[in-house]
Amino acid sequence: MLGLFKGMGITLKNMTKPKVTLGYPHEPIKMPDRFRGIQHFDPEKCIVCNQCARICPTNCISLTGKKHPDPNKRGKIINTYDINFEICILCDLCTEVCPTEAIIMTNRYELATYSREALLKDMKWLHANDQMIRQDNISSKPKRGGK
Amino acid sequence: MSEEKEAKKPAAPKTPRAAQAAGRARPVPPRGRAAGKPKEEKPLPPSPKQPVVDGYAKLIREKISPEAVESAFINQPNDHLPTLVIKKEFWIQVAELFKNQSDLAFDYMQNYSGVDYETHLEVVVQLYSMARGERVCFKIKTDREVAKLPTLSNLWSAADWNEREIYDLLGIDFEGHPDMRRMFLPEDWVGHPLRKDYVPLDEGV
Amino acid sequence: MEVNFEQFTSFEEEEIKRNVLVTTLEQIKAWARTGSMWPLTFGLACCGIEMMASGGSHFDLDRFGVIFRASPRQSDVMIVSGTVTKKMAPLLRRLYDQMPEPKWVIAMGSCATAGGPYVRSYSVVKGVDQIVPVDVYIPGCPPNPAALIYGLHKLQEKIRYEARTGKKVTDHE
Amino acid sequence: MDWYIFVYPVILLAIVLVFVMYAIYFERKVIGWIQLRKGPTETGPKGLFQSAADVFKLLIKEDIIPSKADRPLFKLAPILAYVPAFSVLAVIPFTDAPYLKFSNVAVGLMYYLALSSITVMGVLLGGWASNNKYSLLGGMRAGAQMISYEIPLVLSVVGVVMSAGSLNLTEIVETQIAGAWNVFPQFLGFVVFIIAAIAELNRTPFDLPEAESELVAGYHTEYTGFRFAFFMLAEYTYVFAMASLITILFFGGWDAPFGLTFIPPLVWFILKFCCFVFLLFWLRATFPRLRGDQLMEFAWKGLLPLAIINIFVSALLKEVPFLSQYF
Amino acid sequence: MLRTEEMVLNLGPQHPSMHGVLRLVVKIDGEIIREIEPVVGYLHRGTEKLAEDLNYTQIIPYTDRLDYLSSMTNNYVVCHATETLMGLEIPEKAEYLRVIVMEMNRVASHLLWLGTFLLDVGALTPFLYCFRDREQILSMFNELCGARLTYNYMRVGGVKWDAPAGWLDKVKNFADYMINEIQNYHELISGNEIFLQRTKGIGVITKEMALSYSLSGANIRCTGIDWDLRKKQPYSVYDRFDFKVPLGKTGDLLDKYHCRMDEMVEAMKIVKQAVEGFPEGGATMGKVPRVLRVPEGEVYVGVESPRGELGCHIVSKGKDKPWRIKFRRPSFYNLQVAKELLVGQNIANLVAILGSIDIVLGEVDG
Repeated sequence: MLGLFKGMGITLKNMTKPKVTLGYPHEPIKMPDRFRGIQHFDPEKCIVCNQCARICPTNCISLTGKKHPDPNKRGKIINTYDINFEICILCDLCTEVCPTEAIIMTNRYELATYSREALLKDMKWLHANDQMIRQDNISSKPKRGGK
Repeated sequence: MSEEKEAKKPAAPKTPRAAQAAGRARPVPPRGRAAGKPKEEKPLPPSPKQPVVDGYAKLIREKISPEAVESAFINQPNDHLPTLVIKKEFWIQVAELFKNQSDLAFDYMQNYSGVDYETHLEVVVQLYSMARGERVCFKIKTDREVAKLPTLSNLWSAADWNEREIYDLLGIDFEGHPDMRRMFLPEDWVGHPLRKDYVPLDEGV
Repeated sequence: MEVNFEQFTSFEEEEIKRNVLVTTLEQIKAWARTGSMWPLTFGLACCGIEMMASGGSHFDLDRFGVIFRASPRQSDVMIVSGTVTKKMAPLLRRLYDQMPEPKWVIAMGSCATAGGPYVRSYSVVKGVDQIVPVDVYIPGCPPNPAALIYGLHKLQEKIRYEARTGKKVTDHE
Repeated sequence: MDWYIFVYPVILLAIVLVFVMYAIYFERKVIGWIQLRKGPTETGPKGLFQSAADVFKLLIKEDIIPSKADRPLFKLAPILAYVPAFSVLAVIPFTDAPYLKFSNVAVGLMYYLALSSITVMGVLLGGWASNNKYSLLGGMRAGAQMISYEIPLVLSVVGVVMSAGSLNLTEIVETQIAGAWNVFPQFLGFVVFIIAAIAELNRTPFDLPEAESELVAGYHTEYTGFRFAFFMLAEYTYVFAMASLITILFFGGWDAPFGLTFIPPLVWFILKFCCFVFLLFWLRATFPRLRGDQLMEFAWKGLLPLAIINIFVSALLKEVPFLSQYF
Repeated sequence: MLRTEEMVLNLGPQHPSMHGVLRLVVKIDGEIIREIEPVVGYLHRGTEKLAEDLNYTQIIPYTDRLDYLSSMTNNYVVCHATETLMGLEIPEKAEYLRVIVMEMNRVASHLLWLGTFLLDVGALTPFLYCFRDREQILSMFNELCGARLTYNYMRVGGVKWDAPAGWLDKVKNFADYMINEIQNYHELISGNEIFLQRTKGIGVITKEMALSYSLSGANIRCTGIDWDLRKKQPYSVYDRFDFKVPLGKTGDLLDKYHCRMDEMVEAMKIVKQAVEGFPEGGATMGKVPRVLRVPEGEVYVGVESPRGELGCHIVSKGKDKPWRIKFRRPSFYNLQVAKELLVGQNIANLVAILGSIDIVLGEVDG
């Protein structure tokens, strides 16, 4: 019988302890910097190297480039850039391989929608998603020749 | 780089991996096959486990049949794993021998997997002996069209579901298995997904 | 993104004013339904674990009146939390059919939404909306508990909106 | 025939309904606090309308009767579970004031025990009529459990009855006011009674009939909407009745201890009553569930002998001149 | 004699204590189980087939989802197998980080097991307490790699992120807190007579059974067989730490419970040692080619996941994608024994025994 009462003592003691519940819908949860939320995309930085689309395990990124409008400059600029959040698993590999940090994770995770179509996000939307961008994207995988 | 490490840990072996190998008192094979250059380099020195695998092969040839062993070698990168390729006609006898003979006593099945090599199917079995702390790997080949192998489920109960899994995904029929049904997929599934030429019936869904 | 509440015409507005009594009743019903959404305990995979975590002390779904019911007969919301395989699909449908009206479905995680990482797999259903009508999609793999709570709020919003206007919710950018 | 004979039951029903709603609310709150979370907070201020929303939602939910179910019995079961749970309240005296006693039956305790055991019929019928295997198992478990625990329950109150010399609940309270609360001289009886009462209520650690991890939802697996609500109502009404009974039998009913008579008797009653209800919540938050065979063993090999010993001890004590003043 | 009729009961795939989508077809007589047939595959997602079309980096996110309660160990096993085949050198710092996260993940996994197991035997509250503590581990992982459950943290040749500032102190504090907290669990649960009655002498696994069914993890250690790959086939830097392998004697549920509880303490001790010996400088990634081409060959490595021996068998043909990758999934092996354990028990025991095996359906079904 002693064990039973001991357990009851523990539960009673915990009843008066401060509660750990977060006030989520009323106060936002602060996610750590490295949190893998919905990506932010910066078309200015993109060099259309296609690495993100290639590394994506689910092929949820599709992009097209076009010739640089300035004929003096070489290379391409981005034309369309879509992420399909239906199948994106936020694995962070695209931001890891991106050599220019054109695609980068944000801390945003609230993306519930009423339809599947609404989960297909285009370049404009991704660019506008510019809050709470990850500050320190220096992962250990060397970029541009490594550190 | 290496100097730094030496300075910091004079007594400790250079790298964790080396430490691991040294911990088991085995000479370190030249692992540093410079990463990024997957070319073949000079042949590896003979493994310390070579006598073990030779002994196994000899034993099988003597006890069961001279033709039973197709080849016997050491899988060096994989921690010097003795590997024997057995002909499927003799496989069940070999398995019984390795399980029951008291100085072998491979009583624990570590892994049981099937591989499709496009030319043939292969079953890979890793066994472990609790008493002796030894590992051994067997490979048995079978035909792709008429894929049949004897069951191991009487020897190791663990083989039961594994064989069903292999049957389900690779289509190898294990003769003598008490309950040869599909493991994961529904009974009316067509094809064996892990075969290289598998085409799903209803891709769109 | 947000629900467009201003989308109805003046005619519809009049209609609503005429039916104000009915609407009020509908709104009270919606209040009860949103205040007590009992999901079916239906953890399929990884998302199921996050669903359990949202029931845990830190996120505490009980705050919103959400308690998990084991029996489909007593639940209002089906949170499809995880990968739905082709073997599972008929059972999922049956469970949905066993739930009493009105009922809602939340597709939690990208697996339930569209197959997610297993979109190319031979045995996975590419989107649970092929089996049951889905009301809210929550992307993420798995969505963290906060995202699930956000999704539940979305659903509550939808129920309230539909009760108020009698119209179906559609997404507008 | 006075007019209030008809009005009071309605008022009592309202009280019981409010109690049930807030018992469920506080159960969720208390268990939440024990589990370091907040419990319902969003529906209404502090979540106070949580149960109201739950009940209203259940009422407007679709009513499904499984096609394979036995329809008349399926419909009858919740009613059969609820009616006895409510009608036992008729004999419970809440205070000494005459307007809070509905009927002063001479064999009140007998009436209570006899009627309350009908509830199991409702549970059993519900489990059987659903034509669901979980329900059936749940119903069977409920039947076995409630009938087994009925026996120690009845035997454990024999001591109380002997000391009061009456089956009338008001008189039982009055003898306690005159002497000591039964919980002290009848401690053994009290322990047996409280364990058996928890088992009768199907509460943790005896919640086998609705063991969620084993039988999904037990006997009410197939019940939807308001029929399910009825089962819940029956369960909590029974909690109400059992808490009242324990207060009356063992804690002196509305008796004020330590001469604190400035607090009205009804408040005392409610306080004692709440303690027992809290105990139920507390146990639910702490204990694992017993197994079926252990449960039966416990009833027949543990509680029953104890209850019988209690009768003998009570009888002996009643004859001892020095102690008999308390009896 | 009363004539009784056997009844076929379908437990699952949607059942609160089937730990996901396991289905048991049970033939019962009253409540006694006469025959039992587990049906799995409701979560078979074809990871192994998918992985044949993915390169080695892309496989890692998929391993997260195999055994979603110990993703770190899953990450590790595929990295470890690839590294073994390639003969890569891993920086010391990465190895230490790997050990820390794997052991923390072990605790998180065991906590979830503890919670659900007690839920199975009917206790509500420990589940919530376990989740409270688990939440702390998850939030630390969230800080480290940005996800709570599917970490995708390890890479072939190292780990993705170095520990953020102050993280290691947090880990150490947590380890101290957890060792203390486990005492509280013991007080709440271990002495509880009802719990003892439900577990003592129930679901006994014998040594023969354990070997024959290739059980691993606490399921084999509860019988007294000392089989822990961290000791028997040391990988990573486990040989540098001092820890014990808790063993049981009788093989019943109580022994299994104590094995896992003690394992949590040992895991926390390893974490503490690793934090203390954490190398100061150095990279977290070794020298890895840009495109991972694994030399032709075959490898099988096993590591000790919270559930037992998690193995990875890779057949490589020298491409950047594996020819065949097979996971030896401990839950799959462990679940087989259920068939033998459960016959003759009643339903309440079934739930408890099944809970004690600690299966994860994502892993069983692959």
